[in-house]
This record gives sequence, structure tokens and C-alpha cells, in this order.
Amino acid sequence: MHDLGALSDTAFLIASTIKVLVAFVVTLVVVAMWTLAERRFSAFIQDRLGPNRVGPFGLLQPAADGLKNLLKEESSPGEAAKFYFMLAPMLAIAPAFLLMAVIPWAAPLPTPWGLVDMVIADVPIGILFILAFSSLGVYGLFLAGWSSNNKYAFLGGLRASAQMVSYEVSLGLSLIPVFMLVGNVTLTETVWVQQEGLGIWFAFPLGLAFFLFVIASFAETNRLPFDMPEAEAELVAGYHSEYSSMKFSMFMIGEYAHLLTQSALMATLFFGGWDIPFWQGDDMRVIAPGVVEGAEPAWWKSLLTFFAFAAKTLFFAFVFIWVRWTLPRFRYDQIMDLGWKALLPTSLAFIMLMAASILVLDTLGLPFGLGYGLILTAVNLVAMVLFFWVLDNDRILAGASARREVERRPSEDEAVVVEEPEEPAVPTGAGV
Amino acid sequence: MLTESLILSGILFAVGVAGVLIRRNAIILFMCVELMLNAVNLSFVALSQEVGIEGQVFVFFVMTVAAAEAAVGLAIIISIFRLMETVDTKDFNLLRW
Amino acid sequence: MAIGVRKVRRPESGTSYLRAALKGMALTFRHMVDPRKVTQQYPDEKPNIAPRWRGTHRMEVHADGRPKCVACGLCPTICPANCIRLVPGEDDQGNRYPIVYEIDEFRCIFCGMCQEVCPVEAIHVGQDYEAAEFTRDRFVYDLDRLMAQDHPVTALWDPSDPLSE
Amino acid sequence: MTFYSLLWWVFAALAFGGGIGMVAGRTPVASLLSLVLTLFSTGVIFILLGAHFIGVVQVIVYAGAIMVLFLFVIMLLNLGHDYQPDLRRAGWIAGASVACGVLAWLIMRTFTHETTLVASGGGMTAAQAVEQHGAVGAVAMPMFNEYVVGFELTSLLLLAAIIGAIVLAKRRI
Repeated sequence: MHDLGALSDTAFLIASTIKVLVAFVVTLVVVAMWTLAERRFSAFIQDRLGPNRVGPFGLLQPAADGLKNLLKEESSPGEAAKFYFMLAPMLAIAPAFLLMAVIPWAAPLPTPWGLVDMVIADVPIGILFILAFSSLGVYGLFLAGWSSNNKYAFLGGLRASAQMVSYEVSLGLSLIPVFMLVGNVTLTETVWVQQEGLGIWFAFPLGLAFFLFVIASFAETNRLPFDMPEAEAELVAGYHSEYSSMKFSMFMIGEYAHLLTQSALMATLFFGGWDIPFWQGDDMRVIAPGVVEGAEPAWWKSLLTFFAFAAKTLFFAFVFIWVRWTLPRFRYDQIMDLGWKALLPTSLAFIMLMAASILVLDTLGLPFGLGYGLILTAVNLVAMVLFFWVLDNDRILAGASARREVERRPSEDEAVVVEEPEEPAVPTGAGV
Repeated sequence: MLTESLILSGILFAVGVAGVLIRRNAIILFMCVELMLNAVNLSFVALSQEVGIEGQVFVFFVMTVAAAEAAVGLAIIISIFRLMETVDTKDFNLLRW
Repeated sequence: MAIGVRKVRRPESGTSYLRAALKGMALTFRHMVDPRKVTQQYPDEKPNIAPRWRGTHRMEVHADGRPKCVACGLCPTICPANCIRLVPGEDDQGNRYPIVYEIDEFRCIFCGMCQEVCPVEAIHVGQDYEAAEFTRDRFVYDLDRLMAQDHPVTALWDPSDPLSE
Repeated sequence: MTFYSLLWWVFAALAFGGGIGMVAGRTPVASLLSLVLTLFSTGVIFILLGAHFIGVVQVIVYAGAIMVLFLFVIMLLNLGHDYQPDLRRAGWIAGASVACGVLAWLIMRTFTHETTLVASGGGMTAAQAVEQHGAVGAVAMPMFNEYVVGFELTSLLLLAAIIGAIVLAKRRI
């Protein structure tokens, strides 16, 4: 127990203002950089180099893009509902940034004026706050599609609302096992339980929930396997077909900010947040203003934990990019099937399984700690194997085309079996 | 803020009633009903400050009922629209479908 | 050469989606870390163009600076895009020379027939591709401009191998 | 006037404005967005009144789910830009306005009247319950103890609603 003194009211206000400013600016800068990262990584995946001419390694490309978008002509369709057309980009961008307010990003920082929490607002309803605001994100997309008065934009908006409502359910349900282990819904508490309470990151005892959360996050951010709302090949650009210049930019910023917050959430909820693994020196929590339980806070610990948090977040943000440039888009009915027929029942079953396991372990009187976590990990492992065994290989659920193929499957001797082609070597020296 | 909240709840309820009386679009009628439910929720929550947490439990139940009502109501509207090609209550003049 | 068609068995059912997805992810990751990239850093690093590349024209000149063109009128006749304007003239020794010789490079389709048909090897299509101007009329190359071009000319065929075998 | 009561007035004004906007909205989409504003503002007011959990659930369930369902239906029925205004005739509007004015006045008068509030069985105010069980636990405690039958019945109701909605809306089952 370390009492470092609470902040006075004035100091609290100043600290909060600084935190808000820093969080906002850092998020904006990382968002800008991540648009570049997306283009660079996608280029690398496709054996290209990507934008590398503006500044060193192309680092100033986002600035150039921003400038271009600011100076471009702003067009709006003649029959658009003007007010809503203006409102939509704002609605798209606001919830993504608001989510950053409740995510703790480092260990508490001791200052001469008292202890500063490294989270803007440690609200008592942390995760629910996140669910609430990510559920409001759909209005921006829908409104953009509707107000453009363009049939493709409209279809994009329609798809966005259907998809986000469907996947929100799984997103929320996949978090319930986390609540059950934490016994609370605040994010700081979640980090603490992963550090000390259970002593193991939730990705291990709740791996299936993490998997479902990742899938639902992709759907919520409209990233590629689930980018039905903007599917270029089908809907021009979906809900933002009619947007140009800075308004279009705001949709992009909103998308990437959403991506970052979802990555930060994955890190916080399932990978220990700012926890540095295998090191007890950073296991601390604020139990009252200025009072810390566990290890002693220090400025260098705050810095290190911040780097740990940033590394985890950026890793998941990278996974978003990686998956986007690997997997093809789902068909619309497949998305709905996956959401309602696979993710929803699985998350419900997993909640039941975890609740039952926790009840059994508590009845047996096992102390809440590492052993507890390991047993849950074993249970989770069984659940994951079962899940993939059931869902994979069309054993129980199968796509329509697979069913059709079963009906007209040729006899075995008729099948032409040729081995898969070797992976083609990287071509060199093609045209300009 | 208790009295103010209760008054706000009353005003919102009255606005909902006005909507039900004035509008003819079935979907907007539904939304007005939601607003009335919401106004009631507000007075529950305001009173739970003084009386006890049970008010908030009731709000939870009211929300569940509202969700169920919205699902069934919208399904009815969709099937009426398929038949009538309109959602204007003025045109709902048949007692059969 | 016959094109080899390789039939790949891609069963729609009984496939492990998870394994397939992971395989795809591994493939893209391998490509991402692969240092071999195909991008050419164009302005810094010029592409190798083929010897038969046909770009904007140039006019050969005599040692005394006159154009080699004898204004025979074959190139405007054969030009399929009708982009060459030639007004022939005759000096006091009876030598024909072009008074006006203009090529509209916008209309030109770079077929190279003018070069093929020229009896005195005066007009050539060149190995040039960086034709950018700020106005459209700058793309009508007049005689002085054509003579001032100094890029290498196109080898329409290899003289030692006329059938390009 | 404290900061919180200032916030209360701001969001009360927003909620009222949203309600009026909903009744007066020219297209269903405009009405719906006004209603979302109202619901969101009421959610904030719930939080200001100390009901954190209910406030957030209000935003998740009402603004995030039910209203999106409405939105989806509006778009499905394509009640878009070329929408016929559907206000009733002037007489109706006047009558309804007067009636609602009277209603609002009556309700207001009822609420401003002196009444004594009696704490319910638990004997704890909401603030005390939150203090003891946390923002979520405070609501969960009575819900899963005293009202567990009601809770189960609502789940049954939801099941019935799901089935009913499918039966009604699906052409071919």
C-alpha cells in the first residue's frame, strides 16, 4: 500500500485537460500514421513498396493527403438532405474518439502534486460505456448512406445497420465471461485481475471469447472480411460514395480511430492492458484517490507500461491490416449466417460453460489465482477444440454451395486430383 | 433534481401523447409510444434516488418489454406494408388481410 | 506454345476454413517480409524500354542543319491517324524541302509507319516516353521541335533478323 | 447552480427538443434521429441522477438497438426522400396540442405537490445500494433476488416476441 496523495481539485482539472489533449492528439497522429501503415503493409504484402516518396520512408504522406483533402473541392449531391449529409461524418468520427476516454493506457504516474491516473475517466461502467458508444457508431454510416440519395450509398447504409446490429450482440456477449472473472465492469479492474487477481491474461482462460470478440470487432469496424457497407466491387464505395474532400477524410479518420480503439480494447480486455508479462514490478492498482495497492509506482514504470500497451495495441492494429489484405470479402447472407447462427450460439454456450466452471471451482473452494486460471484455460482449450471441430469442415454448419456440392459430388475415381501449384516466385522487373 | 426530472418526464410523456394524436405514420406512432415508455422510465429512475434501487430494476423490465414490443410491432408494420404498400394509418381501413 | 492449364481440386465442402485462412495469412506474411519487391522508383530509376518501343518523333538532320526530309508526301499519305501536316516547298536548286512539317502527337497512334515508309530515313519514332506539357497545343510538334529532339530512335526491326525470329 | 445541474438542464432541453422534433419531423428518418437524441439525453440524465448502469443500458438498448431496428425497417420500406407528409388536419393538431398542454400541466402539478416518499422494503436509497454493490451489482441484487420470477418471465416474453416477429415478417417459413 503506497499513499502518494490525491490530486487537489485544480490539479485534477489541469491533469484531466492535459490527458484529454494528449490522448486526442496521440490518437489523431497514430490514426494518420496508420493510414500510411495500411498502405505500406498492403504494398509489402503485394510485393510493392507503397508510398515512400514524401518525407523519409513516406512518413509525411498522411500530411500530404490531409492537405490535399483540405484543399479539394467539396461536392454534395443536388438532391441530398443537406443537414444530415453534413451531420453524418461528425457522427461517424465522434464515437470512435470517445472510446479512448475510458481505456487505461499506463500505470499510475506519481507527480509532485499527487498520483495521476493514466486513464481519462475511470468510469464505474467502463466496458458498458464502450458498448454504448460503439453501438452509436452505426448512425453515422446509415445517415451518410441515406442522405446521399444514391442507391448504392443507400444499400451500403442498409447493410451497415443490419451488420452492426447483428454483430453487436456477439460483441457484447463475448465480453460477459470477462465480466464474470473480473466481477466488475471497469477497465482498470480488468487490468488488475489479469495482473494479480488471476495472474494470467484473459486470452488464455477465455480464448474462445477472444476469438469471437476479434471477429465481431472486424464486423464492427467494417474491415475487410466484413466490409459489406462499403464493398467497392459491388457498391462503388458504399455509404461514402458521394463524399469528397474533408468529409470523406473524416470517414477515414473515423474508421481508423475505430480500428485503434478496438485494438486497444483487445489488448486491455484479453492481453493484460499495460501489464508487462513476467514482471511483478508493474502490478499496481489505484484503490482510492492517491492510494496504490501492489508495487510502488514510478515514472519510468509508467513509461514502460505505456510502451507495453502501445506495442500490444499496434500489434492488433497490424493484425487488422494483415487480415484485410489476406481474406476475401464474405457474401452478405454468409455474414448474417455467421453472426446469428455461429457466433451468437457459440458465445451463449461459452458463457454457460464459463459460468458453470466458475461455479464448480468456487464450490470446490479453490482460491482465485493462477491455479484457478490454469484450470479455466484447460476448460477453454477443450471448448476451442470442440468449436473448431464443429464449425470447420462443414461438419454441422455448411454453406449453401457446399451442400449443393455434396448433392452432385462425383464418384471418387472421377475426381481430377492434381497437387496445388507451387507458390509462384516473386516476379522481378515487370513494366512501369 | 428530483422534481425537475419528474416534470421533464411528464412533459416528455405529453409530447409522446401529442405525437400519437397528431401523426398518422404507423412507424412514427410507434416511436411516440417508445417516447412515452421512456418518459415513464425517467420518473422511475428519478424516484429510485429517494425510494430505493427497485425503480431501476423496473426500468430494466420496461426496456425489455419495449424491445419486445418494437420487434413485434415492426414485424406487423412490415407485413401490413407488404399488403397495403403504405404505413399511413388512414389507409388501414380493412379489418382483415 | 500451348498454355498449360492446371486443374486444381478445390472442394467446397470438407475444407478446413480455419486452416485455409491461416495458410493464407502465412502466405501474405511471407510476401510481406520478402525483400524482393517489383516496384520501380520511376523518376530515380528509369525503366528499361524495349528496342522496338515507339515514342514521340524526331527528324534527322543533315550536317549543315537542314532536315533530311525531301517532302515526298509519303508519310502523311500512309499515316493512319492523319496526324502529319506537310506543306512541300522547292528551293532554287530544285531540292524539295518541307515548308511546314507538323505532327500532332495527340492524334498519333505511334504505329511507326511513317518511319517505315520514309525513303530517306528522315522521320523516326523515338525511344521516348516522357512527353508531358502544360497545354494541349504544345503537343503539335513543328519542324524545329522535331529536329531538336535528341533521344535515340526506335529500331523498328533488327536488320539482321527482319522476321524477328 | 452546480456543474451537474447545469448539465441536467442542458440535456433536459435536448431531450425536450428531440421530442418536439420527433413529433414535428417531416420524414420518418428525421423523426427517428430526433428520438435518438431524446433517448441519448435521457440516458445522460439517468447517469446524472446516479443510475449509471441504467443510463448506459438505455443508450445500448434503446439508442443502439431498438432505434437501429426502426431505422432498418424505415429503410426496408424505403420511406426516404419522396415522403408524403402525414400530419392530421389543423383541427386535430390544435385539439391534440391543447389536450397535451392540459396533460402536461396536470402531471406537473401532481409532481410539484407535496408528497412524502417512503423507502421500499430494502430500506436503502439508490446511492447507498450503489455504494454497497457497485454500479451494476446494485441493480443486479434485487433483480436476481426479489424479482427473479419477473426476470425469467421477461426472458419468456422476449422469446415469444422473437418467434412472433419471425412468424409475422417472414413470408415463407
